[in-house]
Amino acid sequence: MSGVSFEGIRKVYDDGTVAVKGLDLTIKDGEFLVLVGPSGCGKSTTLRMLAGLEDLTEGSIKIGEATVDHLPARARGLGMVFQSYALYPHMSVQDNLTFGLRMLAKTERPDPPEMKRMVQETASMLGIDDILEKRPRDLSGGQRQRVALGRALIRKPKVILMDEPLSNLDAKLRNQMRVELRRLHDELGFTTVYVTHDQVEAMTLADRIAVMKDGELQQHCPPLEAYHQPANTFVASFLGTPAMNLIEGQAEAGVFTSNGLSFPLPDHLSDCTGKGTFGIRPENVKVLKSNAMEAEIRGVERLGSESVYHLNVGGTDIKALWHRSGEEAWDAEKGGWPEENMFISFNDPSALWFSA
Amino acid sequence: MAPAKSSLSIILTLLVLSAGCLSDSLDDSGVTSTEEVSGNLVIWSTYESDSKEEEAFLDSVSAWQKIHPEVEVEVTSKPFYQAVQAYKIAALGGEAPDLMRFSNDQLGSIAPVRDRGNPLLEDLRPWLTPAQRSVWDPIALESMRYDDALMAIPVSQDCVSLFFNRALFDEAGINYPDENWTTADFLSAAQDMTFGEQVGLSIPTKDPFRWFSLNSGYGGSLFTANGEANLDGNGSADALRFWLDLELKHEIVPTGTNVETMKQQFLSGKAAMIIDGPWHWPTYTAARLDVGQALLPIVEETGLRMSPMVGYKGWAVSKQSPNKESAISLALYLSSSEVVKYAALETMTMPVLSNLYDDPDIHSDVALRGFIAQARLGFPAPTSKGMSAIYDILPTAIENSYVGEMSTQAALTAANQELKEEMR
Amino acid sequence: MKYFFWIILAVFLLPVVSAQSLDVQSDSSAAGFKRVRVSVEIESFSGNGSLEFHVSETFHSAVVIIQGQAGEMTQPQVGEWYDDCWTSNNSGLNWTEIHRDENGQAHAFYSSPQILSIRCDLTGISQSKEDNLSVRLFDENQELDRIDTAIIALTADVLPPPPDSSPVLFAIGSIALTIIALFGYLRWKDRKSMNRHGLAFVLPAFLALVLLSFYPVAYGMVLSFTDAHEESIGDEEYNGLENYLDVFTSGGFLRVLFFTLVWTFTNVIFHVGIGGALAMLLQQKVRGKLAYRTLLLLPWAIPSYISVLVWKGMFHPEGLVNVLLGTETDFFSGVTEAQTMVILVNIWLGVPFMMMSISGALQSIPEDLHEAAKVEGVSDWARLRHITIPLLKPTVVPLALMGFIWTFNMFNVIFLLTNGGPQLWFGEPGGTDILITYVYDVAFVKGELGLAAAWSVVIFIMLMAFSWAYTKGSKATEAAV
Amino acid sequence: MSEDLSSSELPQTDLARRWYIPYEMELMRRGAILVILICLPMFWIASLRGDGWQTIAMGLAGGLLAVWALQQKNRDIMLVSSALILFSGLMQAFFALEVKVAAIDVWYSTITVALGGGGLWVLSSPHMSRWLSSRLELEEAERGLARNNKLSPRWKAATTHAILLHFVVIVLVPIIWIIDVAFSPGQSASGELGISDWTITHFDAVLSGSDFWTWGLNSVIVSIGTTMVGLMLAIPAGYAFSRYKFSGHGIMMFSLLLVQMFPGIIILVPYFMVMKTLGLLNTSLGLILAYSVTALPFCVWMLKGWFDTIPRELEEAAALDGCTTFSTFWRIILPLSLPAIAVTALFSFLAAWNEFLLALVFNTDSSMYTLPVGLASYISEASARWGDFAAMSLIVSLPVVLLFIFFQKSLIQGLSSGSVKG
Repeated sequence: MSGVSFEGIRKVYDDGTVAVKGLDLTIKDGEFLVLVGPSGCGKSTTLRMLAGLEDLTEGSIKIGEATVDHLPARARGLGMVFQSYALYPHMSVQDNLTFGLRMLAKTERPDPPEMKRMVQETASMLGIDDILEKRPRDLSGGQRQRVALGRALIRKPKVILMDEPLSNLDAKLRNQMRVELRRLHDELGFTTVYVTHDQVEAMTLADRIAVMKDGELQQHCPPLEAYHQPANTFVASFLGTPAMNLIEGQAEAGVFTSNGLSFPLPDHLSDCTGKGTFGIRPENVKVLKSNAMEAEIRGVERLGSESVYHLNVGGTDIKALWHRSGEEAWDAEKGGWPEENMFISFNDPSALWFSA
Repeated sequence: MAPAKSSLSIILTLLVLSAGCLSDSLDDSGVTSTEEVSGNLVIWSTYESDSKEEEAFLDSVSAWQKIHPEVEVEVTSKPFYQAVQAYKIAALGGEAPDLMRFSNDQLGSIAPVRDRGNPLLEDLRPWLTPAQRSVWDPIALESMRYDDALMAIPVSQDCVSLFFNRALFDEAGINYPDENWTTADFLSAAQDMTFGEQVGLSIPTKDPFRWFSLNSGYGGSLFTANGEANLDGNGSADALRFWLDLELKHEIVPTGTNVETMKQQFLSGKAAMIIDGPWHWPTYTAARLDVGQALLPIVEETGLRMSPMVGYKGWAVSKQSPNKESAISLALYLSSSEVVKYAALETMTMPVLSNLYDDPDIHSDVALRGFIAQARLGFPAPTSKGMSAIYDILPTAIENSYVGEMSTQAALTAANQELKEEMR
Repeated sequence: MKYFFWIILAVFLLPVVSAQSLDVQSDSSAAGFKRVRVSVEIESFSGNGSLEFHVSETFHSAVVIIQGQAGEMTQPQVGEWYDDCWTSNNSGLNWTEIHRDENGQAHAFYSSPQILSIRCDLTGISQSKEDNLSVRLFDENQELDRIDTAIIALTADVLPPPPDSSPVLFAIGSIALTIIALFGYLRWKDRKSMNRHGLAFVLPAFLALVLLSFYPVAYGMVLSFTDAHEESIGDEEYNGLENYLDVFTSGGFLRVLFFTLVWTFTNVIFHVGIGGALAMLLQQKVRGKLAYRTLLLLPWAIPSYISVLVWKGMFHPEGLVNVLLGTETDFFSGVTEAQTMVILVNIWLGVPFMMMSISGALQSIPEDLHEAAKVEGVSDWARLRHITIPLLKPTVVPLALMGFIWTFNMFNVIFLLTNGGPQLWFGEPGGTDILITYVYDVAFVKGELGLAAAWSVVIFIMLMAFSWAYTKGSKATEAAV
Repeated sequence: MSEDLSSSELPQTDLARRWYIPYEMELMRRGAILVILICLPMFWIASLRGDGWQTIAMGLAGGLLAVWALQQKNRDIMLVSSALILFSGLMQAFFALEVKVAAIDVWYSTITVALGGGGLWVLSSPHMSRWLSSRLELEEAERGLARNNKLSPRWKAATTHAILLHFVVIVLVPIIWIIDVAFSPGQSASGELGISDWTITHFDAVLSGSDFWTWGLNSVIVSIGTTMVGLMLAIPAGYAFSRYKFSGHGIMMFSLLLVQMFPGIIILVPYFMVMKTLGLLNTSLGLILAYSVTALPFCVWMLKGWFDTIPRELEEAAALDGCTTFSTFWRIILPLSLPAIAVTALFSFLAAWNEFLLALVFNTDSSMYTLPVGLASYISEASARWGDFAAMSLIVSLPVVLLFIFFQKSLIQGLSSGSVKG
C-alpha cells in the first residue's frame, strides 16, 4: 500500500470550465481520506484524475514515490468502486472478480489455483462466497456493492478509490455498509480515497477529510477538527446537521450587533472587532429561563433522542438542539424545552468568529 | 402476407437489355359497330406519362366520347413493364379493365391463361364482319390471333431497321447505305468508322429481337413452316457467329452495350450506325441529329436481305368486361385510319391499315415511308407459346456463345432442344 | 379485295340463263354469340358467279361460286378461320367446309348444275335489334336474284363467372374464429395468473397479421401439392409430392441454393460487421456526428429501385466502377463478377439499418463499465472482445436473424440489377438467381404455379428450420444478460 | 497482442518508464492493419485487371511483418516492413503510370506510401530508437506520456474521420450521380458526371406533373396511416410480450417471424383476393393494413426489447397508487418509450413510403396511386425519362431524410433497447 500526493493539480475542460484550481493534498499510506463537498466542487474530477480516467492539465500526482501524471489508468495499479458499481452484467460474480486478473499478460497472470485462492480469500472477507455463481442482476444492492469492492480489492491495489459507493443504497443498508467499510479498512489497512457529498459519511469514515468547494480545497484535517474549528463559513455550514448558526454582523468591544440583535461575545472572542460572522452550533446554544435574549419558537422537530428547535431571536433565525442527555433538561419527562418564553444565550467556549 | 422484405420496393423490370421492337400508335378501321353503346369503360394505358403518344391517345378517346356521350371513360396509366403482370392479377381477381393495348408477345403471355376454363381476353372474331376485317393488313390481323382466337384489334406495327449518322459518313467519305448494300459493305463501313472514341456500329449484342433480322438473312427461321422449333436451322449458327463477332472479333461494338447505351452513343454522335426502331426516331430527330434510315443490308453469303421480326400491337377487350359493345366500338375507333394516320404522322407509329400503306401524306414523310418499306420486308412475330419461350431460352444460347462456353451451333441446338420440350 | 374483281367480271359476262330460284333460311341461335347461321339454296345455276350478303345496306361478305374442281385451295376446319362457311350439293344432307384462297376468300365449287347449297355463319350481327339481310346472287355479269329477310343474333354473351370469394371469406372467417377461440382457451388456461391481460393486448396485432396473411400462405401451400398452371387455374388436380420431387431434382437446385446461402451469409456478415464498425466509430467523440449519421443513412432513405438502377449504370463496362478500378470487366456476363456485384450493391443498401440498430445498442452500454475495465488494467482490444461485443449480442443476435430472413427473400436488388444474372444453363436458374428470383421466373415467366408454390414452401421450410435452430443455438450460447 | 510491455527489472517506482509506449506504436499497429485490409480488395481488382499481383503481395507481406515486428519491438524488422509497404505503393504507382492510371491505384499508392513513409520517419526519430532499446530517461518517459495524452486523441479522431469519410464517399457516389442526372438537362442517364448547366426543369416537370400531388397525398395518407395503425397494433403487443408470460408466448413471438419467411411473390393473387373480399381494393385503408402487417414483426420485436429494459418497479409503484394496467401503461410506460416508438414509427413509415408492388397490384385506378407507382410510369419501354425519374426520386426521399434529422437523437436512443439499461 502506498500514499498519494497531489501537487498543484489543475483541470481545465476543453470548454474552458476550470474543475480543479491548483489542489495540493497528501494522503498518508493506509489513510482513509474522504473528499467531501457539494456536487460540482471538483471532488469526482480529482478522483478521476488520480484514477487516470481524466487527463491532468497541470501539476503532478504521485502514488508512493512514482509520479503517474500521464500514465494510462491500467498502468496505475489502482482499484476503484463506482457509484453504479459498474459490475459486468454478462459475467458471474466470480468472473467479475477475476476479470482484471484474467486479462493480465501471461507472464504476470496468477495460475488458476492461485487465482482460486485469491477469490476464496476476498469472497470470505466480504461475505459473498455463497453468491459466486450468480449474475449481478440477481443480487441485492448491498451484495452488488460488496462484489464491486471485492473486485477492487482482489488485485491488492496500491490505493482504493471509491466514488460515492453507498449513495444507491437505502438508509439502513447504508449505515451497515459504512460500518463494514470502516472495519475492512482498519483490518486490511489499504489507502482509500473516498468521494462523497454526504457529510455524515465523511465524519464517520474518514481518518482525514478534505472539504472542497468550486475546485478549491477548503480544509484538510481530521473530521472532528473540521467540525469544531471550521476554516471558513463554508466548512462550518457544510459539516454537521443541523447546520451551524452563522450570523453576520459587527463586533466591537466585546459586543456583537447584527440587524436587530446584539449580545455580549463569549470571553474567548471578546477581543474580536470589525465585520465578521459569529458561529455557534445548535447543540451549544444555551437555553435559560431568564435574563438572556428572548427567543420566539417557530417550530420543533422531535426526533426522539433529540429535538431541533427553530427559534427567532430579534429577527434572526436560530436553531437550537435539545439532547436527552443535556444536563439542563428542563422538562425531562415531557422530553424537551417549554413551549413559550424561552431565553437563549450564545456564551459558549465553542462559539467561533470568522472575520470577513 | 406482404412481400418478403418489409421495404420491398419495386419490380421495375427495366428490361434495358431487351427493349424489343414494341411501340404504340393509334388506329381505326372503317366501320363502327352498329350496336348502341352504354355503361362506363375502364382503360389501362401503358404510354409514358405526359408523352406525345399519351396526348394523341387521350385526344382520340375524348373525340370518341363526343360521339358517344352516354359512355363515361376512365383512363388509368400503368407502368409498361408491370402491365402484363398487373393485368393478370387484376383479371384473376375479377377487376380487369375493359380495354388495354398489348404487343403480340404480351398477348402470347396472357392468351394461354385459363381461369376456370375461361381465357382472360375476349375472342373478337364474332364481333367483326369480314368487311370490317378486310381493312387491316392480313399479316397484322393474323399476328393478333392465338390458337385461332382473335385476341386484339391490330393498331400498329414496328420493326428495327438501319439508322446511320450522315455527318459521320460524310466525314469518313463513305456513301450512305442503300437498298443493295451487303453485309460486306456494312462490315467494312463499320470498321472504317471505328477509331478513337467513335464506333462504326453500336448494337445490344445480347438482344435476341435484333438478331432475328440477321438470322432470317442467313436463311434461318425460328419455326419451320408447320410450327416446329427451328432455332438451329440452316444458317442460324453462322448468323449468331457473325452477330457476336461484330463485338468479339472485329471489336466494333463496345462491350456490354445495351439499348440505353446504344441510344446514348448515337445521340452523342459516337456511333455511326445503329439498328433501332421508329419509337426512338423522334428522340434522335429532336436532338437535331442528321440521322438517316435505310433498309437492313443483304447477307453476303446467302444473297437474302436481312428481314427483321415485325411486332404488332392491338387493343384487347377483357372477357369479363360487362360492356363489350362500347369497348369494341372505342377499339375500332382507336384503330380507324383517321386516328392512326394522325398518330403515324405525330408519333412515328406505323399503321397496319392496308389503305394507309400507300397514303400520300404518309409517303411524304421519308422516314415513315422507309420504316413501312422495311416492315413490308419483315416477317411477322408469331403469337404463340413457342415465341414467349424463345425469349426465355435464346438469351442462354447467346450468352453461352458470347462467353465462348459453347460454339454457336452447339448453343442453338441445345436451345432448340429446350424449346421443343417447352412447346410439348 | 379479290372478290370485287370477280363481281365486276361477273356483271359483264353474264349469259342469259334460265331463271334460277334462291331460297334463304336463317337460324339465330345456332351459330353462337353475335352470329347468325344463313343457309342458301341455289337451283339450276351454271357457270361462275358470286353470292353476296348485305347487312342493313352495308356489304357484309361474299362467296365466289365456281363451276369446276377445287384445285389446291385449303379447307380450314370449323373455328380455324375468322368465320365458317360450308357447301353441300345434296341440299344440306351433309355439309363440307368451304374452300378458301390464301386471303381467306370463300370459294364454292360445284360440278353439274343442280341444287348448290351454301351455309355461312355471318359474324358481327347485332343481338339487340333486328337487321335486314339481303342475299344477292350474281352470275358473271349481272345480279340474278335477291332475297331480303330480317336477322338477329339471339345467343347471349357468356361472361366468365366472377372469382368466387367464398373460399376466401370462409378462410378468413374460420381463421378469425379459431384465433379468437384459441385466445379464449389460453385466457382460460391463464385465468389464475395475471398473465391473461397480455392476451388481450396481443390479440389485435395477431388477428390483423393472421387475417391478411393466413389465406394467401395457406393457398400457396395447398397449391404446391397440385399441378396448377397458368393455363388451367381453378382446375388444378392434386399431384402429391411431384412438385417437390421436381424442385429437389431440378438441374440448378444445388447451385441456386448454394448461391442463395452465400448471398445471405455474406450480406448479413458484412451488414453487421460494417454496420457495427461504423456504429463504434460514431460512438467516439468525433465532430460532425449528426452529419456523418445522416449521410451514412441515405441508402436507407433513398428508394432502393433508383439506387439499384444507378448502380447498374455504374457497373456497366464503361461505367464509373470500371473507370475507378481501371478495369474493363463486364460485370453482367461473368458469373462470379455478377455475383460479386449484386452482393456489393446489397451490402451498400443494408449497412445503414444495421449501423443504426447497433449504435442504439452501443449507447445502452454504460460508460463506467469501460472505465471500470480501464482501471482494472484491461487493454482496449480485450475491452472490445470481453465487454462491448458480449453486451451487443442480445441486440445483434435477433437483428442478424431478421437480416437473414430479409436478405434470403430479398427480391428486387437481383431482379433489377441482373434479373438472375448470366443465363448460362438452359431451363435452370441463372448465375445470380437466388431462390426467390427463380420462383418469380417459374411462376410468372413459365406460368407453372404449382411448381413455384412448391419452391416457395421449400424456401419457407428452410428459413423456418434455420431460424428455429438459430434461436435455439443463440439462446444456449447467449450470455443471458 | 497484449499492451503490456513492462519488463520487471525496472524499479517499482519507475512506472513511467515501465509503462510508457509512444502512441506512434499504436498508430503504426493500426496503419499495418489498414494496409492488410486494403490489400485484400486490391487482390480482387488485380485479378479483374489481370495484371501482376506481386506488388500487392509485397504490401500485404509488409503489413503482416509490421504487426509481428511491433509485437516483438524489433526495430530492424519494423524498418524492413515499412520499406516494403512504401515500395509496394511506389511500384503500384509506377505500373499504373505505365498502363493506365486508375483512381484505385492512386488511392492504394497514396495510402501505402504515406503509411510506409510514416513508419520509416517515426522509426528514425531518436526518441523512438531509445525507447525501443529501452534506454529512455525517466523525464523523457513522463514527457512522452504527456505527449501521448495530448496527441493520441487527435490522431485517433483523424483516423476515425478518414475511415468515416471513406464510407461516406462510397455511400454518396450513387446519390451524387442521381443528383447529377436530376439537375442536368436532358433525359439521358449514362452521360458524364459533372453538371454543365444546372436546370430545375425536371423538378418543375415533376411538380407540375398532372397527378404528382394526388400521388403524393395518397402516399402521405398511406404512410402516416400505416405508422398509426402499425403503432396501435405493435405497442400493446410489444408491451404484452414484454410483461406477461402468457401461455403460447414463445410460439406467437416465433410466428411473427414466420410470416415474413413465406416469399410474397407467389401469393400475390390470393392476397389480391383477400383484399377484394374485404372490399379493400382501390382504398388507402387496404394499403395501410397491408403495410402495417409487413412492418409488424420488426416493430413488435423492437418494442418488446425496449419495454424489457424498463424496470418493473415503476409499474409496481404506479399500481400502488391505484392505476389500472391501462393508465399505468398510458401515463408511465408510454412517455418513457417515446424513443423506441420513434424508431418503429420511422420504420413503418419507410415500409409504406417506398413500397411499390402491393400499391401497383391493389390500387388499380390511378387516382389511388402512391408515389412509387407514379415514379414507375416515367419508365416506359420506348424511352425512360431519366431526368424526371431522378428528380422525383430525390423528392420522394427528401421527407424521410428530414424525418431522420429531426428525430435523430431519439431514434438512436430508441434503438438502444439493449438489456443493460435500468
